[in-house]
Amino acid sequence: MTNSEIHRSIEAILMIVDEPVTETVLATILERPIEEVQAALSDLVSQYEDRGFQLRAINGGWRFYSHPDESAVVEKFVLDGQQARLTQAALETLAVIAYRQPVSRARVSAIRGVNVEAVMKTLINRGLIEEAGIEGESGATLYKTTSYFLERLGLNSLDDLPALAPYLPDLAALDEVLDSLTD
Amino acid sequence: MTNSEIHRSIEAILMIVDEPVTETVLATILERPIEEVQAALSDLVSQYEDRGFQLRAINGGWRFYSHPDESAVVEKFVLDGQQARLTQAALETLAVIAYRQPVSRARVSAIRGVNVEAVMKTLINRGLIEEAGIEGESGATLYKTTSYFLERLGLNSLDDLPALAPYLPDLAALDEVLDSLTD
Amino acid sequence: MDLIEGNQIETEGDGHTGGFAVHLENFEGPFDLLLQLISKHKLEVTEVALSAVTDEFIAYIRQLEQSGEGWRLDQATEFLVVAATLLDLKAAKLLPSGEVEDEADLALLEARDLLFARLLQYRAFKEIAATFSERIAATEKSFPRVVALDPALAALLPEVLIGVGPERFAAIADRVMAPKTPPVVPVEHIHRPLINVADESRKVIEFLRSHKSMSFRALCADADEPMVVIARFLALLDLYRTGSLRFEQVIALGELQISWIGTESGEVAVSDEFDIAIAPLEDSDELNNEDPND
Repeated sequence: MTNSEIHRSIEAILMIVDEPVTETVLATILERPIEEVQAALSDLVSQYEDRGFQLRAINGGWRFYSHPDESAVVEKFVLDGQQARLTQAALETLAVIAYRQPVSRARVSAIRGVNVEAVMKTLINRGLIEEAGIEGESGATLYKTTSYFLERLGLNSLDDLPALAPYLPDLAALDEVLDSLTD
Repeated sequence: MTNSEIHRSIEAILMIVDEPVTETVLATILERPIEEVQAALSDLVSQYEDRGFQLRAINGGWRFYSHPDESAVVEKFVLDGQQARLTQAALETLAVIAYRQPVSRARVSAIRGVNVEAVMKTLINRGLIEEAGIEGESGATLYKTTSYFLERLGLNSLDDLPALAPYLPDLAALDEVLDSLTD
Repeated sequence: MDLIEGNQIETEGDGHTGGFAVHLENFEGPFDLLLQLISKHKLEVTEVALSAVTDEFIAYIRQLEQSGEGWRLDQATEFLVVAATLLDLKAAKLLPSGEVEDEADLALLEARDLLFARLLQYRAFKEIAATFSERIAATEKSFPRVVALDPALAALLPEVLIGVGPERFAAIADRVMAPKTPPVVPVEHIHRPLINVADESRKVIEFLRSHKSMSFRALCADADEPMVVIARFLALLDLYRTGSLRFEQVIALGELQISWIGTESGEVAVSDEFDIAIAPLEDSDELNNEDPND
């Protein structure tokens, strides 16, 4: 096990934080190039493979998590309120917004083929989506996913969303023409 | 390294707790004899010898801490980083306490929908909230904001806190019904 | 029919819809399979009798109802979405190409292909939604380390920066303390009291006879729920059919003006075709199934 100074420093810092820490902050504090910090973090991730905890990057920052395998035992300690499950309609609407953001409600409705107003309100209410400005021509409100969305899905960034491509070749071009048909 | 199931479970639990956990509690949760838990803890202590964190027993309870050797870098992180600023979680928790005081931790937790233990301790350690007696029936400790909080927010008294918009409980439900009709 | 056999295994592998099968002249099999064939260009959508598919689906739902299984809401919803897509698809295929403004777009992609794509798009998001659900479940199994700032370290810190002013602080409190409404399927409409079109017809006749001419808005001014508005609209259509009134609408979506040209008094035959014998439930569903344009 090669646990050099930079590894130890990162471990020590991440042990005292209450929210994720970015690679940039770590690099600044440790006065090391960001590449070195990234390499050390990825070393640590593999060093912990066999442990009851993990180091994970979610929403752009790193912190310690309990290992998913130990959820049963950890849940005995965590008395958080059960998070309500999302309905199928909410999940599908969320999926469309995640991949088409920023996107207007009308657009989401057109893709889903049903009125999505109530579902989108629920998603806003649950902190999973938020307003993202106004569409130029139509004046329609646009929506995007929040950082809480990334947290809930355990994603580091939107780039980590599974690719839609295998299902939908050449979608961007199709969308525009589809819109012209549904107008 | 022999990292058996009991080791992993202990690591997972201790990684997510803020308060030290006693051997007895661990033994109960894991349904193992206390001797086994003690042996596992002492294994872990030696496994971490080379790391930036430690497992230490303080007042009869076990908890992860940063390694004392790394105190310089940890202090630098706290002073240098964004730590002077309140995190989003801290800000939201403080807002609930400010408008619901005196209030118990359980109540704040219920409103926020997450465990607020660590965040509330941070707020205490930063001098923004303090204890305010005991709730009659439940015996739970109540909390209120401090005069330092008012000072930092630039207010003379709690009466100067802006009033919250009156909440209309039936509005959201009504909206959903209306939405369902326009489908 | 050989096409269908070729795809049978795939469908069974999917195994989620299962229930509803269609029986058409040129196709017989599960609804899901019909979609697959169309999306794989193995069946021409214009050759599918959608009305027949719809009739079969309604029959299927009725059969479920009678068998005591009750409504399969998931299947009904999925059917509606897919049927709407098929209808769009078919419409675009049948309509003259003048409907699309940009000829270049059409040259690029046939309308048919576009709508296949739309169908695929819907299905793709449906599949992705399943992965979302898995990811959320997986994330919930891990818990983050969240620890309080050590008092010793807190003592080192300079003044706290709250970072927001009082107004913003209040807005945060507002947002955080707003009750979180769990996602629910509104069911209020299921228990809506029966609205009787025949009764509403009588009220409409009475109104129009006394006012001679009035706007639809005024006619529905006292309606306390949307079903009353719908019932009165149906009543108007029915009275129009009997030649008792005249509609006037100057601009599209503008005010709808109704003038009474029927008899001044006496009984006007009121249709009860929209109403059903009093049944405990599903009254509004029955009403929706009626086509007022017939």
